[in-house]
Amino acid sequence: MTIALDRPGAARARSLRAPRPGLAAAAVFLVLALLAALWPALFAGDPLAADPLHVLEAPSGQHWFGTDQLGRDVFARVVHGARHSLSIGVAATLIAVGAGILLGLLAGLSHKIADEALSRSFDALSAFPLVLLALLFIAIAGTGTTSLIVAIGMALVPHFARVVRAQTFVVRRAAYVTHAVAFGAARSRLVVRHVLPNVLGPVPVLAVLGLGEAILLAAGLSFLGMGPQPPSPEWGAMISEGRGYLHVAWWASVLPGAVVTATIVALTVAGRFYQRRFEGRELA
Amino acid sequence: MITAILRRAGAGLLVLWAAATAAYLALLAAPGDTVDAIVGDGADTPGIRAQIIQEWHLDRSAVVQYLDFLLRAAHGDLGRSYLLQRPVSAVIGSQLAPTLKLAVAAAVFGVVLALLFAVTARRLTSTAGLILVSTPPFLIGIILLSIFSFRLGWFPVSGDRGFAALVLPAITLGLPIAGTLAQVLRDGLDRALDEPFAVTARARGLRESGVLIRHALKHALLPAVTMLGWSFGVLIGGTVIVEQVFGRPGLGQVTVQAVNSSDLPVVLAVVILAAAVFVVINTVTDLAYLLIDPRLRRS
Amino acid sequence: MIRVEDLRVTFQLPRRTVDAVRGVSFEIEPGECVAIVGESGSGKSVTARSLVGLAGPGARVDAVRLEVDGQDARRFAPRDWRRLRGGFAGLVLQDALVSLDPLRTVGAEISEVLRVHGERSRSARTRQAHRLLEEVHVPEPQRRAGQYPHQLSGGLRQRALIASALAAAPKLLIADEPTTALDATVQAQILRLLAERRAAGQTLLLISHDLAVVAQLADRVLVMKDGRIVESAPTKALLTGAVHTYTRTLVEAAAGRRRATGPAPGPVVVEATALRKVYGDRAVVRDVDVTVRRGEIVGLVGESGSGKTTVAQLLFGLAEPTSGQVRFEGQRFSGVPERARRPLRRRLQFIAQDPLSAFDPRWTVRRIVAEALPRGASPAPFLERVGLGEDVLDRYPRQLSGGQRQRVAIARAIAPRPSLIICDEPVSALDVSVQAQVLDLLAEIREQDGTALLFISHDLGVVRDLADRVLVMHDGRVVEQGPASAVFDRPAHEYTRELLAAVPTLEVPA
Amino acid sequence: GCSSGSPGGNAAQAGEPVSGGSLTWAVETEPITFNPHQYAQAKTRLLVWNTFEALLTHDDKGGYLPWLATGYEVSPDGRAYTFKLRTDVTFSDGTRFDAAAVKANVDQLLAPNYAPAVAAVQLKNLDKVEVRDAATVVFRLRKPDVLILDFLSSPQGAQISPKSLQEAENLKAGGPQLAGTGPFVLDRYTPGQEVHFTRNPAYNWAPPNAGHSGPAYLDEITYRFLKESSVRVGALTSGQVQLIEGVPATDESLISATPGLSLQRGLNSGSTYSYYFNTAHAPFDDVLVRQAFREALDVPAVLAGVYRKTATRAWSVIGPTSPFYDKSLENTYGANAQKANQLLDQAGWTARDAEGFRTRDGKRLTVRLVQSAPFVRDRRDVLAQAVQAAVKQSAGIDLQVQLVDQGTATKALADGAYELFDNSRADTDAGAALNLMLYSTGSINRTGFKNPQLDKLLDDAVATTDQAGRTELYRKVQQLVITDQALVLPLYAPQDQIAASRSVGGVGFEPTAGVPGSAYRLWLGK
Ligand SMILES: Nc1ncnc2c1ncn2[C@@H]1O[C@H](COP(=O)(O)OP(=O)(O)OP(=O)(O)O)[C@@H](O)[C@H]1O
Ligand SMILES: Nc1ncnc2c1ncn2[C@@H]1O[C@H](COP(=O)(O)OP(=O)(O)OP(=O)(O)O)[C@@H](O)[C@H]1O
Ligand SMILES: [Mg+2]
Ligand SMILES: [Mg+2]
Repeated sequence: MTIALDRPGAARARSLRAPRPGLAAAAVFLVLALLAALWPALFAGDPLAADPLHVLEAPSGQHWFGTDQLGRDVFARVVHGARHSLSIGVAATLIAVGAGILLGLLAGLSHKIADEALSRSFDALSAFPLVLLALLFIAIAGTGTTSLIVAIGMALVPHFARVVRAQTFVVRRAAYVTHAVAFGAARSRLVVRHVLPNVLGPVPVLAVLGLGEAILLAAGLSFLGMGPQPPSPEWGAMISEGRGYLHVAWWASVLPGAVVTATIVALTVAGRFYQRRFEGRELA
Repeated sequence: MITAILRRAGAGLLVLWAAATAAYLALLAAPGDTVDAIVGDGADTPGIRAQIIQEWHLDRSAVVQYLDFLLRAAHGDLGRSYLLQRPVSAVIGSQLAPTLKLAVAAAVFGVVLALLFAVTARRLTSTAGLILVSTPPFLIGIILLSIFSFRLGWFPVSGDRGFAALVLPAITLGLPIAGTLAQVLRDGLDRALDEPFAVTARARGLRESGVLIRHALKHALLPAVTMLGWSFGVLIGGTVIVEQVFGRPGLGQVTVQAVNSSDLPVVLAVVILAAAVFVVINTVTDLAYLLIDPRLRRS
Repeated sequence: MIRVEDLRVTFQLPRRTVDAVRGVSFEIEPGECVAIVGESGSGKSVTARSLVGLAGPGARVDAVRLEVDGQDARRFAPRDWRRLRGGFAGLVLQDALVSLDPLRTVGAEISEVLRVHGERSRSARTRQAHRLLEEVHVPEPQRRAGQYPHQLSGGLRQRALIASALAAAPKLLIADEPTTALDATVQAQILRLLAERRAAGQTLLLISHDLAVVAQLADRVLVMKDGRIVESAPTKALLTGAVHTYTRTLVEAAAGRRRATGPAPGPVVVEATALRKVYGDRAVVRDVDVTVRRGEIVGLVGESGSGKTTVAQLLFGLAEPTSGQVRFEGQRFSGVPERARRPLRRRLQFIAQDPLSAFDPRWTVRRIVAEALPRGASPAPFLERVGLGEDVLDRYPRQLSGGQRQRVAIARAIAPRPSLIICDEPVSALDVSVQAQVLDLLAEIREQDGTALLFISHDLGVVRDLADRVLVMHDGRVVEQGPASAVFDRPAHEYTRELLAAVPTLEVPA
Repeated sequence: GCSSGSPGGNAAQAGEPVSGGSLTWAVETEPITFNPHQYAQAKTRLLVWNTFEALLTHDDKGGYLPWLATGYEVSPDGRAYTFKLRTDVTFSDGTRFDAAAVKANVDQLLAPNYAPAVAAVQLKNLDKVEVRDAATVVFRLRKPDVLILDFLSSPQGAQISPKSLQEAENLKAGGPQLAGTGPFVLDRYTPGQEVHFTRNPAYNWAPPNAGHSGPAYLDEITYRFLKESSVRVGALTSGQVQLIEGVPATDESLISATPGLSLQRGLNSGSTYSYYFNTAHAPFDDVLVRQAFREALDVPAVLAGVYRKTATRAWSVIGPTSPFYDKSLENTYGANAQKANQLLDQAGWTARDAEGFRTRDGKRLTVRLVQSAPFVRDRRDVLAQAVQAAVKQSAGIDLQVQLVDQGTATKALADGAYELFDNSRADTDAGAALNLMLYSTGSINRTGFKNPQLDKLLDDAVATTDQAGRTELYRKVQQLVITDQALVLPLYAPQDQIAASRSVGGVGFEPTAGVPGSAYRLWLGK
């Protein structure tokens, strides 16, 4: 017979297995989103085609997500918006990752005082409200897509820089780096062959998680009217535009919002899965 | 002890100065000059421009203006709003209370909900938390507003009158915090419950709830405290959006308006204020660590 | 008191199941001291923990009979288990240093047991906690009770933990590896403490991977391997007439044996004079002279924190001495830029305690060993020398067992044909049986290549087995040195004598 | 139900006027200042007249009625305006209203760093103000300027107590410290939230068209600032406020469908909401392209899409309610895609690129409309998108809408980095608007169009005191800019909407201005 055992195990074991169906759903969703971003025409028609005779119509077989205030098909806009929102997110994340790696390595490899100064400013910046940072940047550079991307990218830099610095710190002191010294490896060689690859290991996963954050932030800023120009079907802007019609057409804002949520959930689920895999590989 | 406090204060001042200077320099680089910002969409003739330059002393060199700004800021004078024609301290001062009220209410709501979730419904936490964290807060706000205020009329649509007006915004702002915090707490609890000391506690005959509350919770709080700074960012960033959605007065509104109309003195003041709060939060975090974790206390 | 028949424990993991215990039967009578020994992962801890219903998360426990304190534990509800825990059986967990809640005082931990087992008065609990601490020989119990675990040394922590396990006066005390992770001298104290309890009539279940540790205490020894009990006999019988081959290896390893001495020492390889290293305002190494000659194995022993690793780092050029000098093969090795050291580097190698962290986790074994070789040379022969097949070549370090990893580390170290290998605790993380193999390997390499070894360990038994010459460090100084036989058999310094006395040795009746 | 802006339109439901009660009104715009001299937001005009009053007020035919002045005389050369003032008026701080007070107000307006825009525009022809006696004041002008009357009936010309001009801590921001003569007193302002007025019990000098005399009906009124239209509508439908202004077209049906609510619309005075073409560079330096753009757009269609038939289509720069409006312009142009394409072919924009846009010499027919986000209202950004879609479809014109922050917008305008400029002005006298927008040196002339003939017409219209003469001059102006030069694409006549609970009586619009009136006429029925 089996003795019923006290807690965590069961729950823990399940929590490791549970996301499987979720993971599959996330993967399917992400593939769809990617396809939508690359070939939106596969899924939907013209996102800009206005039809003054059919404004704010409820979801139907013809307009899956209904129509908006100009009679445009919300579903088509959401699909085409994937390119805008995802590319804003990806571009911002790339900026953040690139600058984060550079600054993080710089801090992790440099001497005490420089490291202290750099990592203090990462700390300060990452505790500073993201929205405020981005707003500040927009106050300087003006609104527009480019400025939005750079603003989000910059706001996320400290996040990556901190991780990279911490990782560099660990790796730099790891015994295997010491061992490489035993073979007469020069400093530059150490950095290139040991430190860099090991530091960058967790970055892709973080980038996926960061992408979610970037998209959320972009939606927020778009909502505040600091996003791409109309009629670009960016998701945040759609939610924001649709909000004015909430009484008569909830779908114009809620459905694009649901897509944003689904995207970020999917990214997070996928990112966490790989994170766990990655950590598991490190430990096992 | 005294030197430690002085060091802290000094570091705090340094952060303030750095934030103010960075923001000042950055704003200096903004397109369109100050006069443009003050003119706004009003009438614009050379005569009007000349008057503006004279009134705001914009003919002085950038260095002099910066030093003047620092000097006055050190005396607590943050200048006058270009747009609102009032002292910045008055503009911000009048909006501080509603924002603080909102932030505190949201924080309390978020923490309580997170604790409830993490301790009682651990299974549910990860999914619910994930969805909450992944939903744009303004969407949550919009939905809450249209259901509970427009349809059901339970809560006022907006403003800052009484407790009822605080409920929906605080929930909107608190939910993402609760989502993240609950996940962190849950993770921490799970981790702590697997630690040898927790097994030892069980081996003493302690019931599971006892292990949870007497041992694991404190450990789970440590990573949660680390998130204090982060939550502050989310709270302040969130107020910007939540105030917009609910038409609440507050610093968020002021900030967006100031950014939109390049009202630099106000933007600067907001940055300095945020930096000041950051310094305070940081100190509080450190103290909280000391309180919870004896290993950090120096004898 | 305990009756177990065909106990099986399996762990349901996400992707596989682990059969940790596969049919174990034994009994423990009141007043008896039973020991379980066996290699790492053989199921000792899980068996012991199953006795109090704490086999572990995700465990499935089956047994034909599981009788605890005369009751059938197979039908226990959680609250029945709780009643037993602490009251009937006190458990001292394997991970002694982290088994006390770091956020609560030692006193609070002990009173907790008392509270759970019905002591209502707070002051009574406090008083009793003090008494318990005193009983396990914690000096100044009042003060210690108010302290946090991190403020206590390892030995004190282990005592406090034992005190908390004893608090509710359990009939059975289960001590899982009570002395690992502790210094030899501290180890001895804890063993003395347990012996005391035993003398006072306490029933004991003792678990260890080191036969020498438990043999002194136990009436009966159960030897586990791969989740089964392979041999069970009274201690004396086991030591003289072990039936199972595995048990014989254990007995042999615990008894220790001198390995063949090497060739006559050659020219000086490394010479350090008047080494001194100061960290902050503390001199961690003071006036240490070390000379190692070709073909020589020099042992460096001393308690934790005495400065052994620091000396190794100074010799290896990872840290610069505050004063003093290191010469390697006649050339200056300290106080010169890394560039100047680089040509000599390959002739000086290093093996650390934890080989896992010594390998880049992203590199395969092939690449790791190849790094030490000239371009294009095959790593296979070196792996063969350390007894590893080609099948490990394309594995990652984490896919190897501890013993295999240490062999790869040795292969990498011998590949550039160094004149000196510094080994810092190279076998401390290994099982006794694996330890013996690695030590044999090191001895063999010295013999064949004439490579000199500087062998650092806090385990005197190991050093005695291997070293030609021994240096004893205490508080940053070398307090005694000389040929191994001289130092071990006729220790001159007080501290050396103390160290030696603490080493548990197995007096195998000849 | 809907009714157009006749005052007192819903008196039937609210019953006879009764005194007492307090009301909450949700408004869209929070004033950046409560000092009427600094007034710059048409949307806040309804607040000004609660506390402050001017010498004259408008009737609904483009003429003036006495208010704080009992009458005025113009000298034959048009350079001296003599006002007789009421003698029974006091400011709410107890100060008497007299000629010296009027002079003090004008002096303040001319003070450096106080109201540069007023000094430079409305008062540019003012020479000096003379106090003849306590009840008589003379405005002397350097040259004839009938717009001085418009100024003296506008918020900027409102009278503030000279005492508070001296003593107010924050003069430019205004607030409770500024005393006026109006029927209400501003006593509490919570920034970002609301402003509260209480009745001025001493009030007894309402203008003749105010509908009643004596103190206001309401004891108090609170205006809450709710920027989001959906929030305003929600507040009204859930009974949290009794009145809202600014009802988006899409929500009008909701209001009409709710029993107990009523909706009214009023057309604003001033210039219509129009797109002005930048003639300084290609492509709109070519009149053909300007005409083509106008023809390419079916204005009623886009208006119907965005505003659901609630918008009034405009044909001229001047609004249809203005006495100067030239009705003959109606149906003379527009909604002719064929003609648009013909004109564009003629202008050389013959080729099309891959996306279907017209090109000339490999350059796409791209025009930029720069909108400053903080000042966009009435869904004009949405309208711009509709226009964008329409001109692309009908004529292959690439309209790029840039919704940007104020700094960027100002910079774009200064650099000429735009081809279209959108604007409407709520001046009560349309002439004032035209002077700013069309005069070659006008402060918001963004068309780059400089024409001596046009300047002369505008000058003459300002110097002519007689209404018929002015009407004729402005007819010529409209012919020139609309028909001959196609300088402007008029879109719609701005309007205000008020939705109110049927228990509120006296809801209406200000004559001429067409914006929601002050709270003086409002009462709360049962
Ligand atoms: N909670 C658990 N989940 C999964 N597997 C476990 C768990 N606990 C133990 N095991 C596995 O059960 C087996 C026996 O473990 P156990 O801890 O009893 O070994 P041990 O003999 O005590 O070894 P050591 O000397 O290293 O302490 C091992 O293979 C181990 O990996
Ligand atoms: N980088 C350092 N900075 C400051 N103190 C150090 C440093 N490295 C070592 N120490 C201190 O020097 C002393 C000697 O340390 P060392 O590691 O040499 O001891 P050890 O004999 O190797 O001990 P163990 O047996 O525990 O490995 C210790 O007290 C340690 O805390
Ligand atoms: Mg074990
Ligand atoms: Mg060491």
